[in-house]
Amino acid sequence: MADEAQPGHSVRIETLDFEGPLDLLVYLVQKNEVDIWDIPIALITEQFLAYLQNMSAERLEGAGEFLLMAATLLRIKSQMLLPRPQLDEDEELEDPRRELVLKILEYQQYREIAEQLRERESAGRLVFARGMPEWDDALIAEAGHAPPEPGERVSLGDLLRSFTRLMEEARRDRVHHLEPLGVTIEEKAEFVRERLRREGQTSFRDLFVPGEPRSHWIVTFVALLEMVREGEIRLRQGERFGEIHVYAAGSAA
Amino acid sequence: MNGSDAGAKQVLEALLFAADEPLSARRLAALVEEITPGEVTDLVRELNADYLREGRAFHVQEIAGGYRLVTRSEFAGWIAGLRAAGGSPRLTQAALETLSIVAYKQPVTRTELESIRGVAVEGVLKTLVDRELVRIVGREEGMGRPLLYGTTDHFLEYFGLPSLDALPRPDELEILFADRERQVELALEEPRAVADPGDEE
Amino acid sequence: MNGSDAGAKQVLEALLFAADEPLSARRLAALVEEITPGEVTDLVRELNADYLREGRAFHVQEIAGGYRLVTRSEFAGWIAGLRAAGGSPRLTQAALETLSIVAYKQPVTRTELESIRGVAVEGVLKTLVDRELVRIVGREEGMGRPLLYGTTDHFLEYFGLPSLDALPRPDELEILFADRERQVELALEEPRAVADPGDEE
Repeated sequence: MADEAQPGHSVRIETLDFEGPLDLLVYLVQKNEVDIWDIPIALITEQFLAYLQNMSAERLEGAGEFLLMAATLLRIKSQMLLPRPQLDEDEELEDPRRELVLKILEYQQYREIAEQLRERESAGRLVFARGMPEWDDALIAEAGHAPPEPGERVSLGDLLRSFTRLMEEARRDRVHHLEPLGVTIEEKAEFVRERLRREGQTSFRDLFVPGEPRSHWIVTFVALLEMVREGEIRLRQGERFGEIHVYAAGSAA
Repeated sequence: MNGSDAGAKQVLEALLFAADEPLSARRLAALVEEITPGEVTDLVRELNADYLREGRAFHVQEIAGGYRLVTRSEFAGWIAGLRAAGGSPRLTQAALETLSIVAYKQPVTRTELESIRGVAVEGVLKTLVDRELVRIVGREEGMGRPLLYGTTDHFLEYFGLPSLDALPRPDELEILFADRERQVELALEEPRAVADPGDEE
Repeated sequence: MNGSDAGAKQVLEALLFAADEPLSARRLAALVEEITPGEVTDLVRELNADYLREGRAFHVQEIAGGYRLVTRSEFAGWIAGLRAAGGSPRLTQAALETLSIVAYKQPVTRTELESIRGVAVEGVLKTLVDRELVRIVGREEGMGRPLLYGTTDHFLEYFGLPSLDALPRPDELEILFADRERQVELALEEPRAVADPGDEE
């Protein structure tokens, strides 16, 4: 992938960090000062892709969401290029950009609220309530009442966390006694390569061998992430949460 | 004001002073005894007038459906020196955005939050539940019965809000929506079926 | 008293109000800045005279180690009411852990609880039953017919849950509370959507 920024309309945005693809789109719309109801989709798509190409490897974790949006932009762009069909008088042509625009606007609205909450958070940090006045307990006892029971104040979050921790401890104990890790990322990468050499492609799910320790699955997963980052393999998915397919980067998908 | 009124006001002050959470007018009325929640509200107003006149460094704040005593903001600098360790860290942008959606769309599922923000929110949701800004309020009817999330009283406290109605409104955008796309506004306000806890037992 | 003194007195009051431990005259002087410990002592005396004149429900108390603001003793009865009636609920860590297992594993025997926690739970269980968070729900079939424990309606109230059904399932818990390592594992089970933009150009 080229390190240089894209020429032409490209805006220099590679140093900025975005919360997600919608955050990036809002930025591009504002930066280019375009009408939200008439977004120049080709321009925005080009800049969006330029950002993706400059995205650092550490951010690969969230790249799936950006890639999904890139695919959406490209689809809209191609729909915009299609010749407009003849319509009856009472029929209205749906703008291919409409759904995306509504999404951007809705997101933008919540971002605006978030900003106002940020101001309130800052204001709230300037006032201080009184801490727990423990010294009143002696007075209360003097007045003939039992002082409150000591202990931590608990919430549902505390309860859930407590249970999760207990279960994790139980699980960790078992893992340590029965299952040494015994597999490396490189071994798992080779396993994936071997599968692709033999079958050309494979489903993501099939790479996780049933019955294998969970720890091996993690190693496989990390190996896959590495291979995507290195450009060695590509992942493709028909629909959201659908089956994911793995291809060797060089193969015709 | 007669002597008995003065007594109630003092008791009220003692309670607000000793409490470590906001107290509602109803709860204060029950604790003081022989006064109504309406009278509590009046007395709180009197207390604040007293504090202002006497130049006290604190006042009664209306927050999260109740009242609590807090210092005036101009003393923040000195108190920060006292509490060098600092309070809880500021929320991240991701947390604030997610929280905004929860606040307006509650009860809301994780999937809905992700569809509006366009990114996974599980980590952020964990932080928000950990910090008691968001809580589980039930499950949605239908497929998979996903958990529904809503805001807590601590959310109101944290942002200095007397109630959910006092949430800030993004005016400009609302006007935009009203002019151009009424559908979005409707989508924002769409009501939701919430499992009735009474049915479950 | 001049204007600058009034300012220092207010700052002093704000500090005493917000502190959660007694503050010495020396520490207060350092925090207020540009006044001496001796002046702090004078100002504290002034504050107490103000409080007395204005009929405030609290005053500055001098104890070993410094000064602190406390309510006057005549209000102790009302404050005890505040603590007793629905004051902040408190549970020990041991009680919390045991309760979390009861919630998830119910109906559960004492032996099971002890095998998970690795310690005797008899005392804790008694506390939980006393506090009406846990109740006996029956006896197990078979050998010795041990008692079975479950949660109560008060448990739901206490944690703000609409019903037992709203308690997150173990898989949902992992999303909310798993550590990093476990989250990678989760990602395996619910792969993120990844699309390849290259194809469509």
